[in-house]
Amino acid sequence: MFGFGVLKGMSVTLWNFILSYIYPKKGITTVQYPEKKKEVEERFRNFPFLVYDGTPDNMRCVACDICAKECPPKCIYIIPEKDAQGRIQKKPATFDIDYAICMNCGICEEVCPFDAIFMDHEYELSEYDRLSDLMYPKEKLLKPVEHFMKIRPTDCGAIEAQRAAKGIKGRAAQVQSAPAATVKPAETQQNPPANA
Amino acid sequence: MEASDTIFVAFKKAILGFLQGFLPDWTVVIVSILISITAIAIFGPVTMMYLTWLERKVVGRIQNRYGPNRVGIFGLLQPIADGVKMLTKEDIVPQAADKVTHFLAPVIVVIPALLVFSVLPFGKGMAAVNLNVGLLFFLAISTMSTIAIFMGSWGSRNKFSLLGGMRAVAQMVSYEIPMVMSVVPVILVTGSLSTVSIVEAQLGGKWFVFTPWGFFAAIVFFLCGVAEVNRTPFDLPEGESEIIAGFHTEYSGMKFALFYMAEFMSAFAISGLTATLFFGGWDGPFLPSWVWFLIKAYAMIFIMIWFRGTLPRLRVDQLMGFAWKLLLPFALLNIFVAALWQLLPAPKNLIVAGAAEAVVLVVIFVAARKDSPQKRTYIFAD
Amino acid sequence: MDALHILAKLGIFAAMLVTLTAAVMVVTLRNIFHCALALILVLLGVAAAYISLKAEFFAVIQILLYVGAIMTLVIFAIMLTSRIGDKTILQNNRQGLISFALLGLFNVFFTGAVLKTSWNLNPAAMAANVDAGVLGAAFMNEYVFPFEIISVVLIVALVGAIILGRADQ
Amino acid sequence: MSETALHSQEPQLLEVSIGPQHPSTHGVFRMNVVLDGETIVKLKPVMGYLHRNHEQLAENMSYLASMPYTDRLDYICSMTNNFAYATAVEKLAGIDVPERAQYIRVLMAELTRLVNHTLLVGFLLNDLGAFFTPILYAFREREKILDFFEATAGSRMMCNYFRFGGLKSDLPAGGLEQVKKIVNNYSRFLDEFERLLTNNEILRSRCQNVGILSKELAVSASITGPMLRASGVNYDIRKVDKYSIYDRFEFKVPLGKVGDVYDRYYVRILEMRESIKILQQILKQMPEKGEIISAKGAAAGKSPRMWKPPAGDAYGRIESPKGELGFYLVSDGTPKPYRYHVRPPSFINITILEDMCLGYKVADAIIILGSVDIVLGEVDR
Repeated sequence: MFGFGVLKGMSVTLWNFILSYIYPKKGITTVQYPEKKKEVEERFRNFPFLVYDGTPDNMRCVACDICAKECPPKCIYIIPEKDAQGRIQKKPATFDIDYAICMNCGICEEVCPFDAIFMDHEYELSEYDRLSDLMYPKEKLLKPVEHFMKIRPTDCGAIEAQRAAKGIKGRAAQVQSAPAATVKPAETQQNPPANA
Repeated sequence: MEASDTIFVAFKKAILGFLQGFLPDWTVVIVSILISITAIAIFGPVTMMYLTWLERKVVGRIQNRYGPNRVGIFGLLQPIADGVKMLTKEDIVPQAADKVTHFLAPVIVVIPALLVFSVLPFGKGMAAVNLNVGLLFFLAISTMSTIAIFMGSWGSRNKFSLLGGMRAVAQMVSYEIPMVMSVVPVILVTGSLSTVSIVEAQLGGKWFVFTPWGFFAAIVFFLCGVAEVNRTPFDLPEGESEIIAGFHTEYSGMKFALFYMAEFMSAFAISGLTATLFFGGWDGPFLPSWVWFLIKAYAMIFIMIWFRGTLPRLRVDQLMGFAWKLLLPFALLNIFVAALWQLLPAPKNLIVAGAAEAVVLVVIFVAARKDSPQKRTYIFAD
Repeated sequence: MDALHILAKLGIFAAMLVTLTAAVMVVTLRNIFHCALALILVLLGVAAAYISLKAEFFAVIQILLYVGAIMTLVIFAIMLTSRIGDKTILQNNRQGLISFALLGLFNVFFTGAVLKTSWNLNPAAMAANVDAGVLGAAFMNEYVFPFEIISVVLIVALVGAIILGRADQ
Repeated sequence: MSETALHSQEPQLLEVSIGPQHPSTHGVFRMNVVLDGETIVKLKPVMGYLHRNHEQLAENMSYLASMPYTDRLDYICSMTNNFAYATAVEKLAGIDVPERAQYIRVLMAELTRLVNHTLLVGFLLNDLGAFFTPILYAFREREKILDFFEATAGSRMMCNYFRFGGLKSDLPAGGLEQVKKIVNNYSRFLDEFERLLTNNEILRSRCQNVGILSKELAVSASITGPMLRASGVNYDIRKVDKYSIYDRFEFKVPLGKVGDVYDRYYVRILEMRESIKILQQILKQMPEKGEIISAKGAAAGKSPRMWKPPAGDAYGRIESPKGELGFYLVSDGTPKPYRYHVRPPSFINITILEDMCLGYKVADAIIILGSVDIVLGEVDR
């Protein structure tokens, strides 16, 4: 009747109050952020990064510009490298991702035929200036495969197994085995690289 | 036990004795008054600061989180940090505001909140002033905050604060009467208005809350006290979700802190008074007297914070209905039961008063049944 | 001890001075809301006067009833009359001279009467019977009849107010 | 000083604008309210502060590219937005969805319903004045579900998990155990929530007979979702369309009688209990193995820029926690949709706010708005 519903409600809050003291594991849900960090799930996706095998200059990306075209908010900007004679090379000279615009949706990772771009787990990226500091150039984007293996073991394992099965070796191996001019890496047959 | 009980009184006597030596005696009288004033002037704001801390901690724990724990060990320095923040915040006065009233409101709202402490008996012989109309003084001074709140809301020329002001005045006026009525049985039994003699009447564990009429009078008085202080579930004048911050929407910086301080100090005063009237003030077995008073006052404060962490807010007309249709008749009937209790000799009065109280409860519940919300049924279609 | 008395006297004079200035402000301030606040100050001054005459019970009743209830309703009334609160109306008019003359006349009679009557002031007697309990007993014994009539009048006023309020429901 | 004293002869009407900068309008939403004392005489909702031109954007991007944007429509239940968009495109292009993907889709939709209704009850109590306690209990439970979303889809709120013809990826290794744990102790949380709220006299007196929505008005204003069912109309798209595999689960549809704020609150609590029943049935019937995306779906996802659905139009709709969420797509054979339109339940449910609020007090208008359960991302698109 009048007042008992209120008392029942108050008993719930009192129970939570006592629970937070006698059994903090269940009663307290706060994670003390700077000291203890809540570990992220394996498939957690934050901003993308570029993968390279071994040394940074033999990165997997071949500047095919598919991810730039597929990216919904258009935050990737690629200019392929040109060699002495002005011919287009299979490496990006500049590869900028504007982290301020990227909404970490993961579409670039899906559509990249060369397994060159993946979503990172790093989320402490706050900067002072939004325009210049958040525009990540190629150097800041490049990370070794080991880093990818460390943060996403199952996905990376599956992709590495796939690459090994298809016999795709890292860029270093490719360059020695075939003349630099017209390299026809196996994986680009299905869609011709429509570079700009 | 005796020494620790009147430690503060002895401390004051020591100072006076020391001053007696070289000061003319009329200055010693003034000094003794000044000592009590400074004691209250320090105790008031300090309780306010640590009540804000206690509230954030308790409500935090109710909501499965810690509450402030970064500034100082258990967040104990948080109130000081808040104070500094309030001081450094810019003090904006709206351009259309009525400058005089806008400035005076926070000043006048703090005066009653502090004056009211002078009557509370903190411990044996530790009531600052033993007025023989102490209780009435408390009730009279606490009505003055209504006017200050209204000045604040009227002066800031803002529609939301106007709504808040109207609600505040309507609420305070209509909760003043049940509050006074619920105190009448206590005066009837002790025969005196002075808070100190009320506590003396309850010495030795004979607290009024154990008597049939006292228990319900305590509930009514506490509810009216919560309404008087504008705290949940009666915090309509500053209903955050409806009218932003009600009467203190246009205040920022130290002026807002003064409103905040007045609210918390009068919350402590009301809990102190409830403890004095119904829970035997500083009467308690082992601990020194003033410790008992603080325990009881903080118990009342815990209940107020517990209300705040649980209950939603009443609407304006329900608030009025609750006061006029439920609390006031209940308090009036309670006076008769108390008279009955006072009249009859010791053993019989408990039974008779208990029966009378039961009848009163049934009458009130039946009367309130009509407009109390009913249960709902739902059908499950597929 | 006389120093204390002088101080007390000074305090009382200061309180009375404040009350008088507040009274003058009530009639001269332009914003009507400020006048209401000045009126509250006057009533508090009267309470201070009661305290200085050691009649605490009256002082507290004065604050509780006048300042707490009546002035709140006066402010409510000001606020509800449409748009009157923030208008500043000129308080004075041309009949200042005549009113001062009449006032002077009235003062002459008033001070004359005050000076002539012999107040049998002996503080001991006065301080004795001002306690609340004595007052309560007096209400119930010698003055029970006027007490009942007043309560009837109040009940009638209350019922009238409710009917008026409900009229345009 | 009762309310009637305020009705002096010429009522002093107070024009107040509640929002967009207001603590309880669930985002940037404004109500121009004309008050007589505290009672509402006129109310005009003003929206559009969060308009992001979603539909025009979608018409200049490929079909898959606007999938992450659908997360941001109703940012509390992103999974159901993806579900509705995926259903619409599958209907347009005639893509089939494999068995296990259907089960996971319904699993995600029902979990989002739990999240949305728990949050709604929390925010409604916040508007009523309960100082953040119910909302923080709601958040505590929501965290567990969001952790599961992060483990499967990669992000807590912006999941972007559905693809045309199935899903982006399968459940992670410990996924099913996580769901079992959530579903098993969710009903215990609901009992605690009900003990705190349902019989609370203050909540009851504040919410009963406030903001009554009659059946006829609800149907004529094409209201959908729990608001409609609280007024007693039995219309739940899961039962009407029987889309996806909802016909395999047996669950009830709770209906209210009076259609006031209290009914809308309690119907949502009962719906949560029904969702738990569905989730338990899913956990029992879900096939262990099975492909996650159909062949045609995979082809569409290979290079979204090139994928051209057949010309024509389609309207796919699902029962999102707020009502009937529909996507109307017109394709002219090019990779970009010719016309892309979203039928947002929040926007349509908010149109009759004035009819529900007239005659009530300011405090009631706030909780009526709260009970309608709008999310400004969906209202303004």
